[in-house]
Amino acid sequence: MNSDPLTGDDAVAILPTLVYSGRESLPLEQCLTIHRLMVRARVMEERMIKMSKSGLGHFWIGGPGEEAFNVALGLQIRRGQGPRYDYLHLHYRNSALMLALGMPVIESIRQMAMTATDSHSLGRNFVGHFCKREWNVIPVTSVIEVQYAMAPGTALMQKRLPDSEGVTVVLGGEAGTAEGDFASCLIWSTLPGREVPVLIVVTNNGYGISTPACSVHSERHVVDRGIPFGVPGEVVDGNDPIRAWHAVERGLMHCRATRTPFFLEANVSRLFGHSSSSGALRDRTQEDPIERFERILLDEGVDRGHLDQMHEDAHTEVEQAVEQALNEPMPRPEDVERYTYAASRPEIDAVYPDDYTGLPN
Amino acid sequence: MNSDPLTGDDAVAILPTLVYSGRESLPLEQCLTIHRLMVRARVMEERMIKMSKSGLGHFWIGGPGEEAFNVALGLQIRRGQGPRYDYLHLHYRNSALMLALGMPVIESIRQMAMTATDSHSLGRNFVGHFCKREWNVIPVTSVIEVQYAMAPGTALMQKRLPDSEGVTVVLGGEAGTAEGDFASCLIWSTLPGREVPVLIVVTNNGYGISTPACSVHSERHVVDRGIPFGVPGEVVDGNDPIRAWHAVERGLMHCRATRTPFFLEANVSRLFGHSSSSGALRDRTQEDPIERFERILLDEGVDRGHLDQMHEDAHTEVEQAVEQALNEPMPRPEDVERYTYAASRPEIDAVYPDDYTGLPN
Amino acid sequence: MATLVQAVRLALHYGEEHLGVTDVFGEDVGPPLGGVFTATQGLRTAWNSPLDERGIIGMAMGIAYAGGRPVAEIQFCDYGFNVIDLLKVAGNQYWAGAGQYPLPMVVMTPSGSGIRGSLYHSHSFESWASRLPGWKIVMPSNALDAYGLMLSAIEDPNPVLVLLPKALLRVRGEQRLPGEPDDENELKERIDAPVGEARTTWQPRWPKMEPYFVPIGKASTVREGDACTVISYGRTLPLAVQAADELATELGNRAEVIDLRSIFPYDWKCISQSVSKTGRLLIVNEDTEVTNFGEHLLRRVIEHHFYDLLVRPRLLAGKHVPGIGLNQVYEQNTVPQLRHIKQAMSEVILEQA
Amino acid sequence: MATLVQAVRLALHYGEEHLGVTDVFGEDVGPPLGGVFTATQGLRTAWNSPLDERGIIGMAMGIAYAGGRPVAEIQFCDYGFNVIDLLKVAGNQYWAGAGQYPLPMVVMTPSGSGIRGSLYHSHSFESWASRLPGWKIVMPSNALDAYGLMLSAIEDPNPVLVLLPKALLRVRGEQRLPGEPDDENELKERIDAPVGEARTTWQPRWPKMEPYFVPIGKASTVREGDACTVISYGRTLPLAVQAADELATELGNRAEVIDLRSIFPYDWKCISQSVSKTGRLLIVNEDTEVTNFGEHLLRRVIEHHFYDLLVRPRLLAGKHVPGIGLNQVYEQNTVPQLRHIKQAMSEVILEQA
Ligand SMILES: Cc1ncc(C[n+]2csc(CCOP(=O)(O)OP(=O)(O)O)c2C)c(N)n1
Ligand SMILES: Cc1ncc(C[n+]2csc(CCOP(=O)(O)OP(=O)(O)O)c2C)c(N)n1
Ligand SMILES: [Mg+2]
Ligand SMILES: [Mg+2]
Repeated sequence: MNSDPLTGDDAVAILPTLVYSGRESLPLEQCLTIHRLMVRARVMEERMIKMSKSGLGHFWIGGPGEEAFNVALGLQIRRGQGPRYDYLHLHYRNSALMLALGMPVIESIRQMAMTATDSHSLGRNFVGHFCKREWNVIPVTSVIEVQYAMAPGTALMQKRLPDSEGVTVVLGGEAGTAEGDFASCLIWSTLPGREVPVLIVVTNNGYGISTPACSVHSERHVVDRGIPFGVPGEVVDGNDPIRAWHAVERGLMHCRATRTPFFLEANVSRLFGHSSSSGALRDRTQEDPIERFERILLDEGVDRGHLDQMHEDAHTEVEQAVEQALNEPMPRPEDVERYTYAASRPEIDAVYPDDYTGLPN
Repeated sequence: MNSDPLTGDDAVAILPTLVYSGRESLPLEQCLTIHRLMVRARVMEERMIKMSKSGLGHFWIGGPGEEAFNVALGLQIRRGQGPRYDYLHLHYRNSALMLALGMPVIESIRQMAMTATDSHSLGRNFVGHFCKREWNVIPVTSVIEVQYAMAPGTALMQKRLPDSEGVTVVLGGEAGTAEGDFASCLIWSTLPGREVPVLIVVTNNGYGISTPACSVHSERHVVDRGIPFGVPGEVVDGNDPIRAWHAVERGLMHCRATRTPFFLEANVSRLFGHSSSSGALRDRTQEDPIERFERILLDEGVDRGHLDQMHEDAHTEVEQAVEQALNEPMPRPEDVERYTYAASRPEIDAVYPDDYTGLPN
Repeated sequence: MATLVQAVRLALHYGEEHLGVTDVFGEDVGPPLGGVFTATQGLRTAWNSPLDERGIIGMAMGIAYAGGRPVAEIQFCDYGFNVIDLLKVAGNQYWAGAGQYPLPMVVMTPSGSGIRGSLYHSHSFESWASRLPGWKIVMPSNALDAYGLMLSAIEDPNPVLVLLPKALLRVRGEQRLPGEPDDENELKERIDAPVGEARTTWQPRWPKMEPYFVPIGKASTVREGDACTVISYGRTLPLAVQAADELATELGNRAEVIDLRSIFPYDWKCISQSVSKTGRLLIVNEDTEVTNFGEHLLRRVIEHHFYDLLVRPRLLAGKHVPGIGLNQVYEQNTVPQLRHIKQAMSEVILEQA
Repeated sequence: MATLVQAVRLALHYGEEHLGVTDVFGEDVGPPLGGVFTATQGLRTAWNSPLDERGIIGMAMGIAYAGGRPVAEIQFCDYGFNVIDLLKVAGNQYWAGAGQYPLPMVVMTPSGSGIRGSLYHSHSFESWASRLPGWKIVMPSNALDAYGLMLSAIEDPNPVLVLLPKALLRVRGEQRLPGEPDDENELKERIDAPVGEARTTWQPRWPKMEPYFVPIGKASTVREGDACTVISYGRTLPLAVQAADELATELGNRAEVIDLRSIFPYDWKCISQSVSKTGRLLIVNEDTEVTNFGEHLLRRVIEHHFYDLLVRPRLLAGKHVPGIGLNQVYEQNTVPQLRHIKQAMSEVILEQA
């Protein structure tokens, strides 16, 4: 019996085999870790969809369908605070990545429930809009693509550190690449002699809300956008955690070692449509990366019972988290102005040396 | 004796030869037309630089060094009003193009002198900021790159016209391509099944004000930016009017015939620095396209005297224009609010059915 | 009766058929969705754009230059802030070119709070928009006005921005649009796209709409009174009306409530006459309170009616904070709600002159 | 004495050496030019960016997130309008993340008219900027304030926007900056880059500057008086002072002139006390007059001092037109000039209470 490398929990008996996808493989133990994280993410998201429908939240958006890629990426992030660690400029479909980093489920649920204990935003932001400074997670904004304009900045600071392998990872959808900020990211990451270590990720789910990607993209692959700037890239089946793992590894390695950018495009699914605004109904035409991965694991001899147990455990964990979160305090009226300004000093700011206190008086 | 095909003026005896640049050539007659236009543009710009220095204007910016390319382009434009004719989204270095279209010198001088007779802007805009609706010349703005966001729009209307060969031409410098609008132009010009006939031109003079292009561009050629979008392109020596002519011809032909975009990058000179703000001093390190062309023409047997005559004629023409413009009326205080709103109707706008008349009252 | 968003759709349809509209476009504006609020379902000229607001405004300008009549949508006004420069340019092209190029383009965008939109779907836009010379800006608060102002926006040869109050989009009007069928279910059946499979083959069966223009720059006095003047528009307008009605019952004092409808140009005559009559003024909107369009109106009133005012005039607006949080405690305490409006109104009415 | 732009440069140098500034960057900010107004010549950390304002602001945010202290320049505020969304985001990140990420970044940009800048080099920015909650915004009108406000901007852990009046950049201060050499030629020789060839090898010889902080939110009363209160900043401030001085001589009435210096937060105490004393108010700026920051100040004054005002308070601002034309007849008749300010001031002073 080994224990889960991430959580220390006891896990199933480990079969000392490699699981293959084409020529690439991962140890089964690792596959089970990945699977467990994918399932936890899924169960959590599905529960949050339910919350949005039962009035325990106003809006849902998230990452069901992107678990394979997000877990593969999350597990390879060097987590910590400051430029020696990796920076994460996420968008709103990265809950599985956050769980892979080690975020407890309840952190997401709290944001969904808009509690005062929501550490990401004090009940202010939509679910999936993470912010976690101790892990270099930059606040997610709903404004599409602005994260791509910021990413070269954190990467520049990382590049300047001697002997550092910290890199910046920026993620967004394929439709968003039409915004100028995406081009800015390519330009600012490749200034001659001042290239910076950014892993530029585009998760391509084939849609921007209702608009099919094929109707607005003339590029064969979005990753071709890197060609003029000499940014190497790769398109990966993001629904396959084994291939995703290695593509991410190559991309991160490139950035860590060469201190220059790499572009990764991951084809992923969108299992519940765009968001609760479009109904958050299960879309059966989309491939489910968990079902697919489970078929592979079953083929490798993993017990159906083990897989089912993961789902059950996740449900239990998520239900407990929901129950707990719903009993936590809510933000109060006086929170409206809180955290508008970071504390300065009276010699520097005579009006707001501490926080915002309403119009000057 | 032939006469100048553009102006109808008598010209020198025409030697029935072709002038070659590498494998490409143009009839000598046409070369002399081009030369004359280049010279007129240069003399006009130099005179306007002088005006800016002697206080007869506040600011100068313009196109000395870009005459070869601009004339080659201007002479191939289908001039007129409305989508059957070509649309021109210019920047501020296209005076030679405007002269090639047939603009009288005095129109530029008037803008430099900020007279009320300045038809482009009523003495409002900087020199070189042309606007001429009867020739589809969209108002030039100093705001870099916005013209690239607008160009697909005029081209879309052209594409919809049956049996039309009208195309849209958009121009700007290489530094400006870092703005997102440049990427937008590529994206919106190539929407699958909705490609539009835009000739996307970048005149690469190697600088954005003081910043060397090589310090901020990782692309080998700016024209490579078209690759991901499948936009065919070409880099041309824009200081060679013969090569420029044919490159423009290929580009325009492509757009006219296929109703899809083409990308042309022209390497050009910047003979007087960025603008009068940087002194407008002659930069002797830069190749002068007129001197170069004159060497070729002399080699072909053209009379030095003829070339000199062109300069002399241009000086005379420009001096007369300056003299006239300076005697023309200036805008008046009541012009401040004029042309804020186009005339509507009282049933549609109860406050400003005609033009702006100050705050509502 | 048609909802506000149905009225917009009917106006766009009328615009396509009779006023020369050539393109209705923006993110998710075309089939299958027809706009995130359904404003553009079934329209003949509607198409989906790339996710690029700068491209959208640029494209609209280009279309307008070349003789088209575009109506472009910014999906939420919250996403229009990366294109203020192009909006400024669109507003100045007629002026810059000394009257050569009018730019007949319409931009429509949902504005304001009230849909639990959190930080990035709760912005107001009218104060920003009012700083764009060369633009006309309207903001209807009911279906009929939305229909009439949209038609005027399309007809006007200048750039016109139509701000649609997010919170009121699904509110039914109280007056029939000219041409609207009597039965609202019939309307729905004819022009609302069905959900699911049926949508792919669906075609709208448009009622025969008639022209109806609400002039830009014309306010509407929705309650007459002499106890005070209340100026509002958008989401806060119906709340102001409700507050006025409640106070009329409770205090017996009738406030005059003006639906401004046009942000620029605004109906100065209407404001001026009402303030002259009442001597008391309350301006209500939900945009942030520093450099707020209501402050402009207040300044104009001070300029012309300082000595006519019986008591201190007031502005009730949104707080100057970085955003509106999702938990409703934020929205309730950030932008004016019924209770705030009623409170402010009764203070203005009751203050001793 | 140092010019305003030299003071900015000296402050940035002090910031690099003592306050942890890691990057001074923007279009043409690095060698050889050192900024189109020379504000960044010779600075150790100055570098040239691509021509992309969105990239500039994004980069500054990224640097600040990762522990750097960036000072980014937008070459002219006229070119900041395509990045309002990112400025908004920068202003809300601390709030959005519930206090996790302070964003210590400075953006500086020349603002206002007065350099014959035509349509796109004459914009004012303070009214726009004042609508960005989470930002602090300052606008010095002389060299010493520029030095002291720039140092405060760098020290403050929040995003701070430094608006530099275009028209005053080359104006010499009347007070010595702490550390500035006595002889202005010496200063020039030490810190102004030579023209031509010499520039390529030139190194500045920085004087040993000393710290000096002008607190953000602190106005400066530059003329005391009780005939009226005049609030201004930037280009119009020295004109207001001159007008006040001339009127003091001509009429014998002394206006109190307040240089606001900080747009947000502003020094309400100073304004309030002065208005309480004088009962007369004139606000002067050159931004366009619809939804103008001066209208906000006027609203605050109305809110707190309506019954203290002896005569109608006034705002003198720029006209609501699409641009400022190049021919000086436009500028002279679009934004307040000395004669307009003097006229308005004498009206406020002389109006019968
Ligand atoms: C600047 C901006 N414009 C528009 C929107 C509205 N919007 C939210 S998500 C979305 C589609 C995004 O598609 P994509 O980038 O492919 O990401 P996906 O949701 O498919 O993962 C749009 C248009 C926005 N949030 N921000
Ligand atoms: C949006 C914007 N940012 C900055 C400027 C200031 N500016 C004017 S010209 C220029 C350089 C342009 O370089 P390039 O695009 O190569 O054109 P060139 O002048 O070399 O022909 C800059 C930065 C501007 N006009 N617009
Ligand atoms: Mg997508
Ligand atoms: Mg250039």
